[in-house]
Amino acid sequence: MSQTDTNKPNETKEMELGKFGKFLKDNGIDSTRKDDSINVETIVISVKDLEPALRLLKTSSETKLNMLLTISGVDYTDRIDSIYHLWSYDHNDALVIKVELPKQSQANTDTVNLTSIANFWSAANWHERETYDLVGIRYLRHPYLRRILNPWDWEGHPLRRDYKQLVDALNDKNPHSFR
Amino acid sequence: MSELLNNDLNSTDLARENAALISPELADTVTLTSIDKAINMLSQIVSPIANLARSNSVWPLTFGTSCCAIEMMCVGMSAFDISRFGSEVFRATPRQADLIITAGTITRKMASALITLYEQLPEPKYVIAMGACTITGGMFNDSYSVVQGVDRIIPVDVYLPGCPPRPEAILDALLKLQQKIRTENYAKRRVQAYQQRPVCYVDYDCGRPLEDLLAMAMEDTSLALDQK
Amino acid sequence: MSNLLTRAKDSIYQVLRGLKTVAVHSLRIPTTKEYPDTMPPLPPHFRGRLALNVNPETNEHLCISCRQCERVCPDKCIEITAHKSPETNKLELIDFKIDHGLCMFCGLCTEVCPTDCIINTNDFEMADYSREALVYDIRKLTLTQGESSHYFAAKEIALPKPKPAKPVASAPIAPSIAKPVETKTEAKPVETKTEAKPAETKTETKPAETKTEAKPAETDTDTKSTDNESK
Amino acid sequence: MSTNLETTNLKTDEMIINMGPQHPATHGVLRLILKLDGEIVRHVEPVIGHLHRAQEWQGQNRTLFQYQALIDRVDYLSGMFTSLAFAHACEQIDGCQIPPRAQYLRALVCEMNRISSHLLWLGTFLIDLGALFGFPFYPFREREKLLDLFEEIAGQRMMFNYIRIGGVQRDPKPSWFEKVRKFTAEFPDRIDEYEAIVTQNPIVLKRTKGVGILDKSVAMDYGVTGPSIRGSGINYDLRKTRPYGIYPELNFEIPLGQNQGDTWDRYMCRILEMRQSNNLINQCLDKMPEGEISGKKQIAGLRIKAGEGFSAIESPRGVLGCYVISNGSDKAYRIRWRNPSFCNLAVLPSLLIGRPISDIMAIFGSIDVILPDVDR
Amino acid sequence: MLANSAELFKFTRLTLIWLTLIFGSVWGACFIVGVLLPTLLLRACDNEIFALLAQICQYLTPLIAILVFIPINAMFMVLVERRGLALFTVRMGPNRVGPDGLLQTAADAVKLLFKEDIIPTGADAWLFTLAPIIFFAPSIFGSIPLLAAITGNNDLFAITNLPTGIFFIIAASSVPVVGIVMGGWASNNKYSLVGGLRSAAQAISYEIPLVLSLVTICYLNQSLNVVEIASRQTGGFLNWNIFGGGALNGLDKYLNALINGSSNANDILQAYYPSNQWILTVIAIAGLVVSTIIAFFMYITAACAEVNRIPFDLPEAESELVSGYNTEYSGIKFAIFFLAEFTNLFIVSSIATIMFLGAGNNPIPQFLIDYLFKNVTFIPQTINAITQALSPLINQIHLINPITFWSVVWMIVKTYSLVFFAVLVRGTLPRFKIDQLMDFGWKRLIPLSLLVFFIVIFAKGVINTNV
Repeated sequence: MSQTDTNKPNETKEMELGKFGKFLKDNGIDSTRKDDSINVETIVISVKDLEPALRLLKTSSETKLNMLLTISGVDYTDRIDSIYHLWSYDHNDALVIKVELPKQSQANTDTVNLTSIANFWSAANWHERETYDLVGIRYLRHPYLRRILNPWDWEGHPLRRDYKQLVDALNDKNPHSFR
Repeated sequence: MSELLNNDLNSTDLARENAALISPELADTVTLTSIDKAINMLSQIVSPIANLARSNSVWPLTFGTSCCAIEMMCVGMSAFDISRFGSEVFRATPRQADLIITAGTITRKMASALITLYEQLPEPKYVIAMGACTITGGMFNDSYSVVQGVDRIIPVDVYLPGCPPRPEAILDALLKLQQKIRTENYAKRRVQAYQQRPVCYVDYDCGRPLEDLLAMAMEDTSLALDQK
Repeated sequence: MSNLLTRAKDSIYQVLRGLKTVAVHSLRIPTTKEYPDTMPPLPPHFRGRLALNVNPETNEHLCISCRQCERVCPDKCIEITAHKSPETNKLELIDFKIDHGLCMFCGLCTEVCPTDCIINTNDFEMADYSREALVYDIRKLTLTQGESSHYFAAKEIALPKPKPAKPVASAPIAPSIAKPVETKTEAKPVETKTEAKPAETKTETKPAETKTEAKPAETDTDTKSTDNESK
Repeated sequence: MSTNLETTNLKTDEMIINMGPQHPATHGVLRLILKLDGEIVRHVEPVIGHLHRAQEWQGQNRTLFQYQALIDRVDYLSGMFTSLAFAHACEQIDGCQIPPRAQYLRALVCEMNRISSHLLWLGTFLIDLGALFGFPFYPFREREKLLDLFEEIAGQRMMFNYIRIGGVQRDPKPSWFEKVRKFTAEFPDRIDEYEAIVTQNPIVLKRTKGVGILDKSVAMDYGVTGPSIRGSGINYDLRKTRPYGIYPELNFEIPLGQNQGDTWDRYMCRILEMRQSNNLINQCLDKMPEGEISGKKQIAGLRIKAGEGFSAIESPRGVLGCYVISNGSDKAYRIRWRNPSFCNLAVLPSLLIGRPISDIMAIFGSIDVILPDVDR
Repeated sequence: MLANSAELFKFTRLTLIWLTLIFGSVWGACFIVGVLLPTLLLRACDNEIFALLAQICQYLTPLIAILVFIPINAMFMVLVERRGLALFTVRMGPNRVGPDGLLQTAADAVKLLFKEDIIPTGADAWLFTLAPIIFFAPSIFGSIPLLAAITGNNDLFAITNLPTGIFFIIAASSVPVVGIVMGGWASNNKYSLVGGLRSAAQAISYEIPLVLSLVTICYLNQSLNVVEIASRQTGGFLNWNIFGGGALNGLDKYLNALINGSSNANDILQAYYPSNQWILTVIAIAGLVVSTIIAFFMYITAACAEVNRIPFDLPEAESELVSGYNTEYSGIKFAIFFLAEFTNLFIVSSIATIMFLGAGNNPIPQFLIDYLFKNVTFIPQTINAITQALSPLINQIHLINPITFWSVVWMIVKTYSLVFFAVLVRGTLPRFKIDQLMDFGWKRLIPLSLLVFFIVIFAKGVINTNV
């Protein structure tokens, strides 16, 4: 099923830094605010800043963003975003961190690399494996980066926009059906 | 009930009946010996008794993957009570079961496990494809990871549509299966089972049919040989 | 030692309490509904087997071949074959197929149907020995007049206005074999699935020309009224 | 007792056992690769994905209207909650108003669904503990009553497709509310009955007390939510901490584990939660306003504005989140689920190491994992 | 209260029909082999060879009885379990095959015969086949000594009256575990192996309390002979071994005398419980009664563990080890395992009945009958009249004499009550963990059984000296 022609969501314009963005800036990590999500502070940070930023946000007593809800990978045809939803067990603030990873080539097999945070945040372990499996972001220094949902030797990353579905005896057109 | 029992006895003549016992290809060429006839007679006498017993004690395997498994559980519970038909003996091990109710989506990763289970069941074995997912893939009929119908990998006796089917519908399917069991020839069934194995093996590690992998490997080797 | 004794006493008491609770249950009436003997009391909105209504008063087939259900179906399990009648310039239903092996009984088709033709009946006994038997054609799908009036009453749907007497294509038509085969090739829902997904079809042209006129394009909101106006 | 087994210096050959994907205790299709020393688990690797049905992928290829009908399958025991999470996310993006009656109906059916989900958990938990034929039938009996109610309101027993973007699908009749009241009136007695059999049973106590202790810090590190973490004593329930819907208007308590967060605590949490939910149902019934039931027309071409929305709700298993990226068409650009079971299951290996085989079932049962929720 | 009377009635009817079926067929077999055949042989020709043959026929009767009894009884017990569990879980249970589901388990048995018999790859074929036989055989020869006690030492079964009967039964009951371990090992399956090993550990640890509780009773009765132990418990429940094994004998006699208005009531009491040492006597009696009751429940617990019933069904723990030691067994071999399991349950229940619950003796004490029917004389008279009228017929066929009949009836009632209790337990309790099981066996049951044994020794001494 071709997905390349689907419209990408609109890019939103940059805004002033919020509470967590300022906190990161105080600690020497640059970020830009992009409120794509409704009512939630969303920042974009660079690849190299990701690990220190998350480590800081998790452990610092000011932020206490100690709940990693999910890591999602989104394929925007030209780049892939790794999105971290951070909540807290202690307070009601939320933060969305995005890392934009440009794709090198349009081929299905191209790799996108990012640093793993599974070493200091156990919750990230399976989420990173899943994102690797489905979207194809390769998390470097992950303790056990293996496909988690699809079979271990699966080819391709299904949630890429250019993914070509495997057609064989298990899912070709049903011979019995009228379809 | 007696009508059901007599059904297959009257419908087929002796020669064809016996032919199935011998071999389908040689059916016309073989002349029946008295021993064959005796065996046939015996099978016809035994068959109704065996069928009556077998149809009334269909023990399902506890095989369930998703939503349908919950309804399969419910059908054993008080409100529907599959035990009235003698089928509440859900066996955990395939060796002691007669029936697989493929309750829930079968994915490519799960397919090899299902095939193993099917092959571990002792003959005579039956399969009820329960729910849209296992009949055709249902709502996941274009998912990359779902087997579009279990009849692509194992033979299916009764199809039970629904998503998930009501527990009563499972009882309905069970009754239809019992009817099927009653009308078949036990001896013939056993012989046939060994003759035809329409099982499509699936590789666990990459989720593709083994035939394809074999063909690819053959292609590779022939290519390599050609290059030499 | 005394601790041990009290614990032992407690344990025995609790076990006996559990045994008593279970034993008392044997005096209660079984909650089992004996299914093949008594049918379960299903609510009118139960989503069972799909079926096509006829007008309970005039026995006209209610389907107007608008293909809304075909498009909204997430599984693409509905196939409608219709052709444009040369005299009346209206669509005539030739065949209506539903693959119940594919259907997920979500009820979306019944929600979008402008004439309340396609409905979920309370029937769930669809198990069959072969895959082909689960594909129901128009003859198997169409309800009788009595059944239709039953479902119209149970689901509290307003009775449809009778069609003007002109169209001959009332009631289940005996499907001629030659026609469906021809129309099938050009009106396959599989093709619409791959080429024109509903997301883009907003602005694009519809794939099959024959269909376009029948579609009350994007005015799903008030289809019933538009439908009635068009007649 | 079990600690004796752990600390013993007697070592034997390690044996690798492959448990699952078809195993009566793995609730479906979880596969555990166990390394056993006698009966003690030394290493465990969960293999999931045997039920990966590509729900997120389906989300990109179905229209929102179609996808609504599909998402009950994400977590089939609590279909109302998956629908609710998805509807919340879409409503957040779209900004449409939900009528109060729809809000109350949502809360009502969700709490009913929570009870039915917990009841099924209770039955399967006892099956895991080995009471195969007696007790597990009782929770299912009550669950049937709930499912009959659901069937009447939504049309099916498990795949409801009831909560829609902007509201709910159907307005129930007054007689339905009466039936719900009848259920809530007798349900507390039924819970008492369960408790008489299970709660203080010495064998259950022996098998659950002190087994599978989930440490607070470990739980937080893994992002565990739901009754599993409340059993450990962390008061984290989205209905209180980040209230959604009409929960601020309702009066209820969050039951917490009394001990150190073992299997028994998690069991007790769920039992108490059922009582609270029963209470909540009654409150919803009392406060049920009249009016519209949907703020958005349910049409085939249903579409929402462009934007991103993340919403999370408290499902029976924990925080169920849905992240929707919309580009303004009638399909979502990307849908991402945050499933409680997926996160809770990740903590399983750390609980199992050093325990005997029999504890696997007790611990695995107590964190209440639904495999489609893990694999999607 | 009895809202479910319809189902209970059906259940009772089913039970009665099955019991008639079982004991009718067993009686028929016994009559043919033990009475008819010898009579015919002797009539045919009156020489020594035929006399010998007739003798052999009579000697074979117990074996025939057991071989007929075991399969039918196992079928019935499975049905009782399934129907019983259905009762406890507010549903119907098997009720479609035959009237009231009478033939459900028969259908299961026939089906299992027709299933494919698989020997898995890599399995040790010989051991794999041998295991079910070894598991099943002890239940045949182990139950033989029980027959004499069950039938009230009928002439035909007198041959099974072993002087060391209980010893033989205990020896036989420890053999099946070899079959389980063998099957578990031979299956080439890790679950089976774990199940087999668990079973071995369990059997060894629960053998000891089981034997000790039986030894207690043997000591109380000063006998290893089951018939003698049974015959010592005549005359109402106060004489049962579960209530002190004769400690309450005096009370029984005293009450008897009191009701009948005989003058020597106090003398009897004095003779049994002399008033000069009454504190010691009361303590001894209390100790005896309490410890025998404890011994009974210990026996039940240990027996449950021996026959792998819930809550001790670890060897086949369905939710842990798939199906434990019989994971790889199918068809007829599995049927044998199934059969033996239920037969074992029946055997341990009947041992409990014989050793603790007064065997085939009437549980209603004589004084109670006297008290109740003091003024109503016609009921006992009618019973006596009927018995006397039938006695020539009964004596003619040599098999059913009143003693045997009533003995068997009471045995059935008591044994199947215990079986039904086991079903109730199965419906309620979850399973132990293996370490807790060991713990419970070694740290609780064995010390307790030793304690009970010593209490019985001392208390028995006290009472003995005083009578």
